[in-house]
Amino acid sequence: MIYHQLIVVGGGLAGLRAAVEAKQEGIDVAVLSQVHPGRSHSGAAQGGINAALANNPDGADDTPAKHAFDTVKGSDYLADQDAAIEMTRDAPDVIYEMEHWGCPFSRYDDGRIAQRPFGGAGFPRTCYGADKTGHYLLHTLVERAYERGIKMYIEVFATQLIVEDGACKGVVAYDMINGGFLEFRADAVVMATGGAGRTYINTTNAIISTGGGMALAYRAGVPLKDMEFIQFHPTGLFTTNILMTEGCRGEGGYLINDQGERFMSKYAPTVMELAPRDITARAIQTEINEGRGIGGKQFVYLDLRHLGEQKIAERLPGIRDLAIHFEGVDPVTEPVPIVPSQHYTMGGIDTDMQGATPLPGFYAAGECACVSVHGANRLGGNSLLETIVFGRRAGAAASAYVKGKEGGGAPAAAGADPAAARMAASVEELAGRGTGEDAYAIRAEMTVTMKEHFGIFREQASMQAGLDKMLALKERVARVGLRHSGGVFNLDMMRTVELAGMIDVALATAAGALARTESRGSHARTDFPTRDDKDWLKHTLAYAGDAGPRLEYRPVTLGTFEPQERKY
Amino acid sequence: MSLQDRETANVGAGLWKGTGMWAWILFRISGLVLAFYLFVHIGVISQGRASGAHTLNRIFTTFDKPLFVFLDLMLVAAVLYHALNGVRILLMDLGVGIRSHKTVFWVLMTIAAVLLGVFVTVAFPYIF
Amino acid sequence: MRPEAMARHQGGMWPWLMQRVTAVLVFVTMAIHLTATHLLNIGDLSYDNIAGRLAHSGMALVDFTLLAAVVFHALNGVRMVWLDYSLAGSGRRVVDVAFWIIGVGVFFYGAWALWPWITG
Amino acid sequence: MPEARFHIKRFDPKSGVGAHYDEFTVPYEGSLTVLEGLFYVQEHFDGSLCFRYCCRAAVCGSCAMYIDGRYRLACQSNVNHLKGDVIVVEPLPHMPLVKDLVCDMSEFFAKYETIKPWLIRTSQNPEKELPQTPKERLKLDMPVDCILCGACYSSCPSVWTEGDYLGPAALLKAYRFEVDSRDEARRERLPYFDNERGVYRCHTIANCSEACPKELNPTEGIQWLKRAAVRRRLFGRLK
Repeated sequence: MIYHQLIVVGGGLAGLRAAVEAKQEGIDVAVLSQVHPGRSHSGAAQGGINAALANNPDGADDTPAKHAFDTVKGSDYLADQDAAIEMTRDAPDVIYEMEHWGCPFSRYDDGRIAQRPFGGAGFPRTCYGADKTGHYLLHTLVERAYERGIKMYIEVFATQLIVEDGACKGVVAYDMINGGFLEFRADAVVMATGGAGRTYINTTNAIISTGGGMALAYRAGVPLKDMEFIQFHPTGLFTTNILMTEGCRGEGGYLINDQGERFMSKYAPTVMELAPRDITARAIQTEINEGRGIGGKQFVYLDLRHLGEQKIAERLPGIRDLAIHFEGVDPVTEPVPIVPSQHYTMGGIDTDMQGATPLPGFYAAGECACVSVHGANRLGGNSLLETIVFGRRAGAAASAYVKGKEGGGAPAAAGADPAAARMAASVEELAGRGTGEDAYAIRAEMTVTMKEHFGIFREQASMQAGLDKMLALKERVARVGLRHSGGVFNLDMMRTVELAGMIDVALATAAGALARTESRGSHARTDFPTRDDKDWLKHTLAYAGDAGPRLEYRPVTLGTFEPQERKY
Repeated sequence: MSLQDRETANVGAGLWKGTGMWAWILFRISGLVLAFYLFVHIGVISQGRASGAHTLNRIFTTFDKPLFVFLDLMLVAAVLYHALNGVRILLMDLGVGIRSHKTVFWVLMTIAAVLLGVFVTVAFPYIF
Repeated sequence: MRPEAMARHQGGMWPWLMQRVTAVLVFVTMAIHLTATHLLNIGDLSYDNIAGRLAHSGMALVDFTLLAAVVFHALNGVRMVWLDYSLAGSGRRVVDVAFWIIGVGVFFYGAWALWPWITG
Repeated sequence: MPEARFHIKRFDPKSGVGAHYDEFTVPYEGSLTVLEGLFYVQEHFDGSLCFRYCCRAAVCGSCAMYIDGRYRLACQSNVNHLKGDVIVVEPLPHMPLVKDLVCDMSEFFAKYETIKPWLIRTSQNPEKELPQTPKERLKLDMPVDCILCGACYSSCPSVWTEGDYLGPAALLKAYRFEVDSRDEARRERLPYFDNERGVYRCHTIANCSEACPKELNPTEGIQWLKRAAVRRRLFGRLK
C-alpha cells in the first residue's frame, strides 16, 4: 500500500496544476499517470488559451466580462454563468503565472504576449505559442512539477476508486512497468484524466483519451453531467482526423467546398470561418451531405495558401508538418482536406466551481470534469484555460479538505491490500475465462455506432437504434476474456478494462442525447431543430444504473446574461 | 549492462549510417595511431643523441625503402584526415556550420585528398 | 542524478579547451614540419640534414612548440578515449597524474634528443 | 488489398527465452502507419505485444522506435514510404528493455531532471507578463519543440559508452533555459552541464540531430553551451 495525503490521477495540465497547487499548500501530493506527464494529451492542443489581456491592438477594449459573455453565448446558454465569470476573471492571472514559469508564448514587438482571433470570440484574445500552445504549457507545468519535487508515479494505470464510509479513500492502479496492482491510499483524490474522445472512431484525441476517469467516478456513484454534448472540431485531417488548429482560421484560413466558394458566408455571414465550432462543423457536414464535398467526397478544403509561406512558418509550423506527414499535403502549395471530427467532451464528472464532486474527498478538473463552463458548446481556447483555472482550484479545495479532515493520515497497516487484491482477482477471473467475445471487435463497433448515431446531426429513431446497439455491446463486454494475462505492460488487460469503462461513458452520452428533445450547441437534432429554453435550460445528470444510465436534471445557473438567440 | 542486457538492448543497432558517426570513428582511430606514432618517432629521432649520428643515419637509410615511404604516406594521410576533420570540429565549436557539417566534411576531405595527392606525387619516385 | 556521479565528473573545461588550443598549434607547426621534412627534404633525411634545419632558430622554435603541443594533444586525446569507456573509475586522479608524468617525461626526453642539433 | 510485413523485436524478461523476432502480416487499405500496424498485431495476432503510445500525432514522444534502420516515431511512419518488403520494428537501441518495444526511460528522465529544467527567477516578477521581444523568443524556437522521445539519447555514442553522460535531450533542455531571456540562473545552472558528464562528453558526432524525429538540432545547443561555459569561466560574461 502506498499512502499520500492527496492523489492526483492524470498528469496533464489540470492534474499537474492541481498537484503544484497542493504542494504549495504543504500537502504531500502524488501524481499517477498512465504515461509520462510530458506525454499527456494536453500537449496536443495547438491553437491557444483565452484570456482578456487586451494585448492585441484590435482587442484593446477586451475585458473578462466580455470573455464571460462570449463563453456563455458560445455555450448556447447552458454554461453556469457564475462559473464562466469566475473562470474568465482568473484567466489573465493564470496566463501570467504560466508565463512567469517559463511558457514560451509568441510575442508582439513590444514584448507582450501575442493574441490571435478565435471562433466565437468578440475580440482576438487567444494567447498562443505558434501552433503548439498545449505542448508549451504542458512542458512548462511538467518542469514546475519537477522543480517542486512532486512525487510522480509514471506508467501507472488507475482502474478503480476506493470508496469507504461514503468518502473517496484512494485508487487501485495497475503498475505497468513492474506488473501487478497497487493500492494507493489517500485522504482525497483529484481526477484529471481527460476526455472520452476515443469512444468515437473519428476523433482528434489521443489513443489514451478513453474517459477512464469518468468511468471510475461513474461506477463509484458520481453522476456524469451533460455528456450528450460532444464537440466536433471543424477541421480534422481527412484520413486520420488529426487536429488542424482553429488558429488556421484565426490566422485567416478559408473553408472551401467543391464549387470553390467560401461556404461559411451562408451559415455565419458576419464572422465567416470564425464562427463557433458547432456552427462551423455543422456547416461543413451540411456541405458534404448535400454533395458539395470536394469531388463529391466526404471532405472539404481548408485553404491556407494565401497566408504565404512565411506566415505559415511563423504561426503554423506544426500544422504544416502534420499535414505533410499525415496527409501528404503541403498547406503552402495545396489546400488541406479536412472533415469535422470528434474533439471534446463538454460533459464530465459533475463538479462545482471548486472541483468538488458529490462524493466527499473526490475532486475532478479538466476535460474529465464538467463545472460547467462550456455548456453545450465550448469555445476554442477555453479548454486549456479550464484545465489550469480549475486544476488550480481543485488542488486548493482538495488541500483544504485534507487539512480540515479529522482522522486523516495513513491507515493502519491492515495486512494485505484488500482493494488491490480484489482487483487482481477480478482480472485473473477475466483471464481465466479464455477468449469469449473479442474486445477489439466490440471496441470497433462501439466507436462506429457512436459516430453514426450520435454524430453531428442527431435524430430520434437513429439514436434509439444506437442506444440499443450500445446496450447490446455492454452485455457482450461482460463476456470478454483476456488473451494475455499477467506480466508487465499488459496492453490486452488494460485495453479490455478500459473498454468496459468506455462503453459506460458512451452510454451516458447516448442516453442523455436521446432524452434531450431540443437542439442546443453541439447537440443538433434534425427532429427538434430549435432551442427550448422553457424545458431544457438544464443540466443532464447521468447516474450509473443496472440497465443503463438513470437521468436526472438540474437547472442552469443564470443571472448575468439573459438567454437570447445565438447568431454570428 | 550485463551481457544478457546488452543483447536485449539492441546494442549494435543505432546510427551507423551517419556521416558524423564515421567521421568520428575515423577521427578516433587516426588519433590513436598518430599518438602511437608520436612516441615511436621521438624514440627514433632520439637515437641521434642516444646512439650517435651513425646509428640514426643507418635507421634513415632503412626508411628510404619503398615500403617505409609507403607507410610514411599512410601516416601523412592519417595526419591530413585528423587535421582537416579537426578543422571541422573546431569550426563547430565556434558555432560555424553545425547544420551543414556534412557538407563542410566533404569539402575538407576534398582538400585533404588534393594535399595527399601532392605528397604522393613527390613521394612517387621513392616507392618505385 | 546521483550526487557521486556529479562529484566524479567535475571540471573538464581545461582539458577540452587546451585540446583545441594545442590543436591549432599542432596544425600550424605540423604543417611546417611536414613541408620541411616530407616535401622539401624527402629522401634526404640524415643527421646532418636535421642539424642544418634546426640551426635556424625559427625552425627550432617550431619543433619545440610542436613537441610540447603534440605530446599534450596526444596524451589528452588518449585520456579522452579512456574516459569514454569509464576505465578510470575511482582511479581517475591516479591516471591523470600518470599521464602528466608521462607527458612531461616525454617532452624532456624529446628536448634532450633535439638539443645537440640546436646547439651544435 | 496491400499487406505490410512487420518483423518485430520481442523480448519478455519473464520468459527466459531472450530477445527474438516475430513476423506478422497486416492487411490495410490506402495507408497504414507503423503504430496502426502494431495495434492491428496486438488486437488480432498477439495480445501480449506491447509498445508505448499516446497522441498518434507526433507530439507526445511516446512511440519513438528504431524502424527500418532509422529512428522514427511509429505514428509518423507510413508503411507506404518505407522501403523493402519487411518492416523491421525494434525498440530504441542501447536502452535497457522492459518488454518488447518498451524501453526503460528512467535514467533518461533522471538526467533530464538534474540540469534543473525549469525557469529560474531570482528577481521579483512583474504583475503582468515578463516582456520578451520576438527576437529573444526566436532563440527558443528550436529547443522548446523537444518532445523528450529519447531518440537522440539512444543514438548518442557517448551515452552508449558513458552511463553518466547527460545526453543530448537533457543538454538541449539546459540550452532552452540558458537562451531564455527571462531565466536568471546563468551561474546556478552552469555547474550542472559544464563538466565531463555534461557538455565535454559530447564529441560533436551529431547523431542526435540525425536521429531527431522533430528535426531539431541538439548539437547546436550543446555547442552553444560549451562556448557559454568557456565565456563565463574565462571572462565572467554571463550572456
